[in-house]
Amino acid sequence: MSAGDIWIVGASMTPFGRFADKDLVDLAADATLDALRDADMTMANIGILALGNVYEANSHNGQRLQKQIGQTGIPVYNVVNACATGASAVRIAMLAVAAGETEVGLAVGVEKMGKMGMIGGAAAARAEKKVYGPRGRYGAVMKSEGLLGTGLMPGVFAQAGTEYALANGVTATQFAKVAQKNHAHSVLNPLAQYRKEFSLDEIVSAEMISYPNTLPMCCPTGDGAAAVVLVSDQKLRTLDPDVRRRAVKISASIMTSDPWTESDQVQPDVNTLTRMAADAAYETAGLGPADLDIVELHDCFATAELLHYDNLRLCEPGGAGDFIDSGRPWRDGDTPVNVSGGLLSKGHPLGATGVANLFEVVTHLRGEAGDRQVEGARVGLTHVIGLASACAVHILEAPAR
Amino acid sequence: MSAGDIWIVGASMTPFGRFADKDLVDLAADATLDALRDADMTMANIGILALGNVYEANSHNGQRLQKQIGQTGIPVYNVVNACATGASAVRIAMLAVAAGETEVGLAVGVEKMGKMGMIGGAAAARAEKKVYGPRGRYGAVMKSEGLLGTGLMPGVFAQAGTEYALANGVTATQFAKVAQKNHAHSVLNPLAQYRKEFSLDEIVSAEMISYPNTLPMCCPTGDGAAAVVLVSDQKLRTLDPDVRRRAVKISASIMTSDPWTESDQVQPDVNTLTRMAADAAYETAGLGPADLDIVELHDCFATAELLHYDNLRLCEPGGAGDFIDSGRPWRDGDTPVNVSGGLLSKGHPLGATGVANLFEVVTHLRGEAGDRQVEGARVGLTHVIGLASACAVHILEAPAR
Amino acid sequence: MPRQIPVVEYLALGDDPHLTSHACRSCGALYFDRRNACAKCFATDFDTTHLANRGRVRAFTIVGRIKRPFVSVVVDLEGGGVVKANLLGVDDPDAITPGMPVELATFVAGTDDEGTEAIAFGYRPRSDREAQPA
Amino acid sequence: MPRQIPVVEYLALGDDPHLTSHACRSCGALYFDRRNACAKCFATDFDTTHLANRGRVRAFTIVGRIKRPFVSVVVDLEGGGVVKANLLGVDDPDAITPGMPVELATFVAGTDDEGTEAIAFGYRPRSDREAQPA
Ligand SMILES: [Zn+2]
Ligand SMILES: [Zn+2]
Repeated sequence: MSAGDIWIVGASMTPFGRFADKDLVDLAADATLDALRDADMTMANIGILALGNVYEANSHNGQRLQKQIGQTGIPVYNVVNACATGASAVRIAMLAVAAGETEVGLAVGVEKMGKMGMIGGAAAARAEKKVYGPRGRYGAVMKSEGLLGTGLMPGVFAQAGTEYALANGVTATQFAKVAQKNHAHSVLNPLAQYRKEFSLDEIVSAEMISYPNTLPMCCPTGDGAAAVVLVSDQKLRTLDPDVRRRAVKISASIMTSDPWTESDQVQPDVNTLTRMAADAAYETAGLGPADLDIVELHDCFATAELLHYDNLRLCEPGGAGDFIDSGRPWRDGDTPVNVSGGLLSKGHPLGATGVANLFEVVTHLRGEAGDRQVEGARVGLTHVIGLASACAVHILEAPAR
Repeated sequence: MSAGDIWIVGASMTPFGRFADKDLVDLAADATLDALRDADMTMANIGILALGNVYEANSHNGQRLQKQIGQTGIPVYNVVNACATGASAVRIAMLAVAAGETEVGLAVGVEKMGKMGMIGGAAAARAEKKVYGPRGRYGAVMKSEGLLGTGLMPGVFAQAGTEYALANGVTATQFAKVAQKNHAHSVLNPLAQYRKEFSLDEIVSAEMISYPNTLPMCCPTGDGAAAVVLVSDQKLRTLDPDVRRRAVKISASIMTSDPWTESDQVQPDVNTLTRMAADAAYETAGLGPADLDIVELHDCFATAELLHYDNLRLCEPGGAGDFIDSGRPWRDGDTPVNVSGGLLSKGHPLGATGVANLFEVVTHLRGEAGDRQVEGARVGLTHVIGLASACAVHILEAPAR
Repeated sequence: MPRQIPVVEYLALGDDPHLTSHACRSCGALYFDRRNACAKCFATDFDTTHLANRGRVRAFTIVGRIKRPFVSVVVDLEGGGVVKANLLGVDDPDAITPGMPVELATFVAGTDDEGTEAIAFGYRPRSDREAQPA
Repeated sequence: MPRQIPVVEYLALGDDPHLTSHACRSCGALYFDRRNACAKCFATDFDTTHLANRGRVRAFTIVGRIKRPFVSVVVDLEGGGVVKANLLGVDDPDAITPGMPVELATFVAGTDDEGTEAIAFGYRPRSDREAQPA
């Protein structure tokens, strides 16, 4: 990255949920206009727009958004990287600022999923073949889901969880405690899709989706958008003191993909790329896990969050089960994780997620998180991972006060 | 952009056409492996991958490609920007190099369209409504195509052409001459989808698709991929003399979107953003239209090419009709345009197009274009435009010899 | 008379069929669609404006390769506004001249299962005195 | 006996059903799918390798919310290779222990309209002496 730091001066997210009366552009426009207001800017100030969206990736939503809120001729990039889509949009806006192409970048993540059921939980319907014949890269004669194990998201993250559990002695109840925590956290977040507490017993005994994850241990689908406005050091100095005072520094922004491992050829490896990204982010920021006051990590399933305690070095190696037992990742613990309610309860409109977690941490670092505020938060980390694989880790710091 | 220049040290494209026995990843892998060979590199050298694809934009083709040719953990961005998708991938790889995140970037564009018929030429089938009710942002009760004019690509570019024709007195025959030229050029290009010459009479009297464009005045759909390897100044200095000797400098790389105009609210304005991009590119490169030895511009329809003579300042204002009559854009003219055969005859696999035009110009600037070589070419320009709107213009220069 | 409904909300029916538009209160930019903001000046307040029925052809095409070819035109309206629609009663491209004067006309585009007629609009050439190219 | 076809090309049928894999000639990395190159070392030449039928469970899940829940496992094969398949004959998660030894088994997954049987594979627990966790 070039000389100066890059700062977030505007951040916003819509409530997450199901909004039948809003189209994708309405959601994106709501978040964007609010982020611009937050930055005390208009579209006239913006030099690049990066828009992340998964399900309608080739509908050119960046340009659709411009047509509704401001056509100024700037470069627009539509980007998609599974559940890391929003974070990828942020990184592209950052790259343009770091490359000196502009001093002000806008990144927007949006998803309009409606009620699609479980994320990645349903295979596409296919016409039944009458005569077997090999197809595709595996020469498959029929669909492999359910026949040669499972490759759907709930199964992938469940198996990633049991791999860790078999190696480190984690119990199904310990996984359930993750969901208990995040649902409890969400009660304080007015932007969350669900705001309902569950007892550990309710979670353990709920419908089994993919062992060990029961229904409240799986994130819902939903609609939502989030946006951030980024500026260079140089630009920051020219802004109003009220904007500067609330600016949050991006101390590290790292993206990785899945490096070759023996097992990732049959089951995505969600650990290695997260570890690579986290380690690089800590090194770039000159900070370590002990410095974090707040963490928003990618709890698409309860098993995933537990793994990432270890991948992000929040706990001792192999000690993620003990970590959740200790209460340390609760809002009043020493390493609050997913105070927003996380994907499990705040919701997971795919394209929005990697921008919304920046909004959450920014809001705490500004001391503006209301009832859910982590008091005195100065350093925060965000993490997302999408399959097939992209991982992004950001470390943010509050400005000197 | 940061201090140093950025260079293309590897470039490749697959033949364009219809390849039933290759999947999307095969095409991308073919182009990428060949571009890496051309740069005397492997995936181990690459610090960022940007992949452009339109029709399967949310299939995470960048990561699918990595899984087939090299998983090294680097950041991957999947990008989509209609017909400017490939160029957008190139720009993202450039941004990462310019931002100093890596010294070597890889951009790949790929499309597997098969025989889809005319690009954008068919409306999606819908269930017939039994009871009229307003829907969407225009409160439409039925589909507007054919009822309130046409919004499909052939119609959009036809109307853009007649707007110019009505204002400047261009004839249907002059538009047809563009197609005559590009089909004639393609005969010399072994990578072109079609390599058949047409007489002007054959073109004018062919089936009318959207007046004034007849069938040979419209680009076909097809499959194909292209890839480029980019390096920083600093990296270039460390490379083998044989690689350095063939390196091509990116003297300008500009992307724009559609700024507000009164008419673009009902009919995409393909002119304004092209003019903005071209003017900015000339200024950045310190070069003008008279310096260009070769131009590859976005001739999705014959009418489009004629407009862009004017938009790219290749002719006098309003003089695009005279320009094609003069023979100047022919391969042996003073401003050869679409020597490759252009989209009209070389083909237009959407995601590949904006990378393939760089390959074409690079190949001429290296003096390696074989039968179709523009002798002594030193400076070239590439142009793509996608709707809804993104335009990219690159100016490339041969290294000093 | 059967119930009638316009094919798009920006077509006003009644005794004097005409197009309406959202006009930005700040800069006057015109839009036919539901808006989040003004794409020209970023303001968010709009008035509803009555557009003129007369205008001049800015661009056209004749769409072929379909059962019933049609002429599509982009029309610059008198007093402001640009609209796209079909050109009615013309099928020869050579009959379309620069700045050709046209006037709005409505027609029944279809009838639904409850007997409601969908009313569409297009433009017809006009040949009165004012219609000479400027 | 009806004609049989494996459900995937990397399952070899016959007297000794087993899995095969493409092994990179340069680095030995194993792949079940048709390859463009080696994702580990970028080489492009591959041999076909016969994989072991025995292995140990690395990971599992039980997929619910469907008509017939099934157990999916990731298995580390003896001598190298990792594969995903169903675990057969087990439905209690508590019965799955770290490094649980398993062995390949084949079964008929379906029959097409020409009577051809599609043969799939899965893994069954094994309990012989060698099977004690290492
Ligand atoms: Zn306005
Ligand atoms: Zn290898």
